[in-house]
Amino acid sequence: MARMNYARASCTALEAAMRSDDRVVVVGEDVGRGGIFGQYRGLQQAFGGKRVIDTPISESTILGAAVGMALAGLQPVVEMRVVDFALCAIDELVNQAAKARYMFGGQGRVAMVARLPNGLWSGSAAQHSQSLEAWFAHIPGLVVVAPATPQDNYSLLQASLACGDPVVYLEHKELWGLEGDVDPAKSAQLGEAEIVHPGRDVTVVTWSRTRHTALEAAALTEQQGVSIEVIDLRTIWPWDRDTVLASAARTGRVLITHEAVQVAGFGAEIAATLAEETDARVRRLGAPRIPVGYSMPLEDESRITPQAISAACTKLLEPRNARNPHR
Amino acid sequence: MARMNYARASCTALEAAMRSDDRVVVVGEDVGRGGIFGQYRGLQQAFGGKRVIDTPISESTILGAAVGMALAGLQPVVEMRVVDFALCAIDELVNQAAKARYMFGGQGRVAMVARLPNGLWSGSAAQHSQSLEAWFAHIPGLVVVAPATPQDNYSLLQASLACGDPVVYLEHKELWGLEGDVDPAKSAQLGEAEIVHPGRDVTVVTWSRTRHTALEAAALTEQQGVSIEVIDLRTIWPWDRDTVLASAARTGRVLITHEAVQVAGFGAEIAATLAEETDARVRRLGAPRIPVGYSMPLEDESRITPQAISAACTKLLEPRNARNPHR
Amino acid sequence: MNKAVRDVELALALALYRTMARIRAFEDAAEEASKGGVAAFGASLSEAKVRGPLHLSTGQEAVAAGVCAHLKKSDLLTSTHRGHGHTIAKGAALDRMMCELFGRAPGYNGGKGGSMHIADFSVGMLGANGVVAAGIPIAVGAAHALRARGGSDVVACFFGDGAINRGPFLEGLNWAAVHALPILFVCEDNRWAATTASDATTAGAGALARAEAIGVPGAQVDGNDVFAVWEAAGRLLAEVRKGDGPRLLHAITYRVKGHVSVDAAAYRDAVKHDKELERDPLVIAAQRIATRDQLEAIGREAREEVAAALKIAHEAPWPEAKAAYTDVQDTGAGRWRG
Amino acid sequence: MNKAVRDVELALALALYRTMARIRAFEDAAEEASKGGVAAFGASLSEAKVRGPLHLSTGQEAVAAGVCAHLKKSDLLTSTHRGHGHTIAKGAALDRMMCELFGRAPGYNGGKGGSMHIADFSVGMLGANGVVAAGIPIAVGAAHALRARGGSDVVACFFGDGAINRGPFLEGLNWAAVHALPILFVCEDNRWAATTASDATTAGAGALARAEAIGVPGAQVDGNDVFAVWEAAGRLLAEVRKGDGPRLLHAITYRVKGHVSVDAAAYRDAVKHDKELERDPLVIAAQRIATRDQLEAIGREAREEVAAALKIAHEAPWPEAKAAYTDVQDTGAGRWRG
Ligand SMILES: Cc1ncc(C[n+]2csc(CCOP(=O)(O)OP(=O)(O)O)c2C)c(N)n1
Ligand SMILES: Cc1ncc(C[n+]2csc(CCOP(=O)(O)OP(=O)(O)O)c2C)c(N)n1
Ligand SMILES: [Mg+2]
Ligand SMILES: [Mg+2]
Repeated sequence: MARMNYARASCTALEAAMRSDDRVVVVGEDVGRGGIFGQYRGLQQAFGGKRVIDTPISESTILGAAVGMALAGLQPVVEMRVVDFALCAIDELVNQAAKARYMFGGQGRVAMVARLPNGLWSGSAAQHSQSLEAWFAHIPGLVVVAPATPQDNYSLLQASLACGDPVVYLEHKELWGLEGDVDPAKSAQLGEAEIVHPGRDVTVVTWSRTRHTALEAAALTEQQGVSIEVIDLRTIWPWDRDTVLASAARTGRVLITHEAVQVAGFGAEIAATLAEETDARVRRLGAPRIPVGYSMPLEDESRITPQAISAACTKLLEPRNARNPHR
Repeated sequence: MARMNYARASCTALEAAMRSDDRVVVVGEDVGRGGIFGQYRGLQQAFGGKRVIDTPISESTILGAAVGMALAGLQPVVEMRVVDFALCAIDELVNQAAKARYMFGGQGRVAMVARLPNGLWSGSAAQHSQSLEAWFAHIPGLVVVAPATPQDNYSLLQASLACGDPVVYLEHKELWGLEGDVDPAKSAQLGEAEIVHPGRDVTVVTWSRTRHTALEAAALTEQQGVSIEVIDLRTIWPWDRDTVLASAARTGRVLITHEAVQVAGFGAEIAATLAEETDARVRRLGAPRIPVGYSMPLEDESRITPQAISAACTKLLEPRNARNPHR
Repeated sequence: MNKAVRDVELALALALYRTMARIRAFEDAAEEASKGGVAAFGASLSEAKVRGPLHLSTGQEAVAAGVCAHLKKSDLLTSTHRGHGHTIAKGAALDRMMCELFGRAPGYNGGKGGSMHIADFSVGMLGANGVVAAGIPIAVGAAHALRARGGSDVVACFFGDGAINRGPFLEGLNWAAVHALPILFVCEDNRWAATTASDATTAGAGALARAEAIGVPGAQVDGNDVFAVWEAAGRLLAEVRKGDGPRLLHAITYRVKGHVSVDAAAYRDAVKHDKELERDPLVIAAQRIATRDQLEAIGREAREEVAAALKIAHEAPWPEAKAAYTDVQDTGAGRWRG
Repeated sequence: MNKAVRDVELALALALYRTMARIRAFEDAAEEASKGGVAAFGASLSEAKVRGPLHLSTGQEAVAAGVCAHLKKSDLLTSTHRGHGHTIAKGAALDRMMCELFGRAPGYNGGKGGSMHIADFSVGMLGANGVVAAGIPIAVGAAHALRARGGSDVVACFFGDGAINRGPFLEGLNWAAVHALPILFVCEDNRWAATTASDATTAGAGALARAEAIGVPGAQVDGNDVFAVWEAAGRLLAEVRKGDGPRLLHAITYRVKGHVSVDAAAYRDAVKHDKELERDPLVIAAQRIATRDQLEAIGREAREEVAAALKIAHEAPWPEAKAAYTDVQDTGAGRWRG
């Protein structure tokens, strides 16, 4: 057990994987200097420039090359800096990485972990603040992972490297400095959620940074005598239906909250599933469908706050006919 | 009123727009020869190569140039051939076209219609058969339109050209030859659905090609004494909540069906909204989360059939406790 | 030149001719089987055996044959939407290819890919691709993998003249040069991109000039002369194998058919087109090989091989519907609708 | 040279110097106001006035000044993440720029964009961009629009040395050449791309060689010598205005600061770095302008102007929260959560 931050945790997992498996390589911009968030610190010194590969600013080719590496036997970890720049490599991710195994009838497969830091990045405006997990969940072939703690960033990165599928690995742009205990022996299963705060009245399903916001909300609601159960999905695809449905059966009320835009966000998938399969009352809380603004008062409109989560939970507890559609 | 096919209808709308407004230009591959589906036939002859602009195979620049054209006062109609190739221009569509007006504080705006033929294209396999409307609905700034008939392809293209926003215009890859009456005087409102078959028992919400499949399903269920109401959304964003919610209030049961992959498809957004705001029973029918296969028996697994729609409707009519979660 | 050398040369010439003849026979048969098979270009979908867009490499056989004659099984290859010739020249079996085009279970991809995704990983053919230029970055990555495993294996990366206007051309060549990767880039310049003549959308002096400016030297060659292709590719590949870094071969050829099999290509000038047809690479090669009987025998054998492949494909079983759910992903397998 | 000519030349030299001095003063002030303002590079977010990544063009002033001196208001300009210099040189007001960096309502973008999206459409400055090379296709489209309205207006399209390895560089230059569009491409080569030296990731002979191979001629110039930039840009722009098609100016300069303001750039060799600092473009220009008093006055005025801009920005109102919901889209406005 060691105390380290979220960046260091991923670095540690990666280093272990690179030591035990020659096929693992890192590819991306600025990785030789440790990556802009320090998530590759020391790796090029340890493994050399042929395994920690500095690249030109060529996102299409970073991701496309990773597909070729994987088809020819390597296991690339792809650095995309932020999910927003991965939009320059979407053909390679969606048309190639996700589909290659299928199109070629299983002759090859694309074991890769593409790291696409996700979420609102303070003060960096619309082109650096997107949360796109719903997109990747929609694409057959892709696994989608969103760790929220140092331990998960350690364990889930290892699990992602081991799974053999193309994984869209969505670290949060602002969790890099988050400190926590990391037990290197602790493994995680892809597809397994964690109940991070048990509760009776309302289930709150969330992931990534909003896990922490929801925990703050749990403290707030507790003061009002409302007990919320916070579930961190950790894996977006495949998401942990069993844990969510079981909690929904207990509480009868579910709020899904995420930093992504609410409209057509992944919360919709969960809410839709709950509607199809349970009688629970559901509600979503995501960002408004506006680009993220630069200035603080504008940016704040796109933030999920503990207060907003708490208010949404309270609303779910109102008697049914008092429901006020949020238009 | 004239009889024409879906391709010709869009061509006619475009020709009228180009005649009445000098700022409208067409930009894309092979447009000079009429486009690969004939949807630009005759336009270069009529308006010359400076307004119907043949381009290199440079998707990023086709869409990126359209942003520049729009910011500098033109109104481009962008040809992307199929939505699948637009994946080579996603940065330009999502980071630039959708956000430019906002990021620049309204100093400029991007009036453009990007034509991205959507849907399953028989025999052309995984990289040519995607339906990605959910992606675009998730992106602030974008309008998303999906016409299903020649009349709508005429009227909605006109409305899209007039709206001044960046429109992702999703014609269906296999509707080009569909014949129908087109009344050039008939206008359409973006955001207005059409009830294409009134019914009592189940509301079926759909769009694009599946409109026609749902109508076939309506005939099937009618034989079984089940009356379904088919709603063609026509505009995916903003979708017509009022019409859908009103119908749901009448029938109490809603099936949302679309050609896109079900998981995180736009059906999830509608189902989630219904769950939040109504007591209707909801169910979705989309494609399985697999790439589209080439061979007929494989491809068929990704098709939505009238039989499947009809079966899903019947299921919604079963007593509540008989519900069998479709895992 | 002594007899032994001449025999070797003749054997080589015949081998090149045989590869071309097999490609030609395959393409002719595929074309026939595709009639009415694509829902575009005005044609409607029918009961064609080969469905969907079928891109024929008829007339471009010399490029595939001349380049691939230098490749070992352990070398890798990435291709385009027009990939049958490369696949055959790299060593794939015609019957399993034809099965794939027919969408049958014994096809290389189990019917999942069809013509546009034809692949035979067992001979190092890493796949055709439905996205123009998408094979370039994939080749770059494959070359990293070859380097990691050591040895002198190379990647041959084919793309069309239209592809040199897409970003991955620049990005991939620059990257390959920066890392001195073992790749032979082959620009198969048939002078058309779908319905548009490439010169109308391509500025500057062309593929080779662009490559040189990005630090990738190479050669330009008559792509309808299989011996010229063979010679130039051999020279460049020797440099690549030595570790000198990437090279580009710019092979000028001609797209004999329409863009897809059902495209009549009425947008081309008929007179010019007929003139181009006179430069059939098989005819050009035949003129320089003395033994006419042998050539005829090779042609006959190729057609027989294709006929046998067709028969196999006709009779081969369809994939079962449940095969649609394999090869997707392991994590979350079974979760197809939620 | 008679006195009238010398007076004109002096006036021009002083004008160029003034532009550079204003840029320098602005960047220095922005840097100061940004301390602690980005949650990356190890720094954590604080109460900095300028939040988020701030890319300073300190040391690169001669490129912006020398090129933009030839531009009219009706000419257009696209820029990069490092866009303050271009914006100032194109004629934007420092106070409204500073307000934007401070996220205040009177900022050019109403606080919606900040440094990375600084723009002033009223002077033809179509925006900085957070995506490397993304301004290139936008410039191409803007040039089509200029051509459609007639006249001799042009687009100046700035990008960095890192951008020439992204696809849009190839695509945009080829397109511009094919359509003979009125664009001056300016590669502002500061030899670094974030923490990576560009020559380590760039093959071949560089931006100009690549451009020439794509059919875009141009010139290479010492980008720290404002007179050299001015002369070369003037020559190339004259050709562009005449309708000769696009041109590229490759200006070699140096990134004096870190990649973003809070980046200490410890990855650079200190000795080499210090050597580069000796080539300050303001000092180089000053050495060639005799009138030291005037230069000092210009520098003082610039700093005063920036001080005034800072004061305005400090006191300017924040945008109201509801402004977050304007300028999104007209169709479906109000439908923010479903
Ligand atoms: C990115 C992308 N854009 C457009 C297409 C449609 N398309 C398929 S083949 C083709 C022409 C390609 O020309 P070229 O590269 O010269 O290859 P050729 O067909 O001549 O072999 C086009 C435009 C595509 N498949 N991918
Ligand atoms: C497509 C894309 N990839 C990566 C980044 C991150 N990034 C921002 S600036 C930069 C370096 C750009 O170098 P250059 O083009 O030389 O411009 P400079 O910063 O030197 O002015 C990088 C990698 C980005 N903004 N966009
Ligand atoms: Mg071609
Ligand atoms: Mg630079």
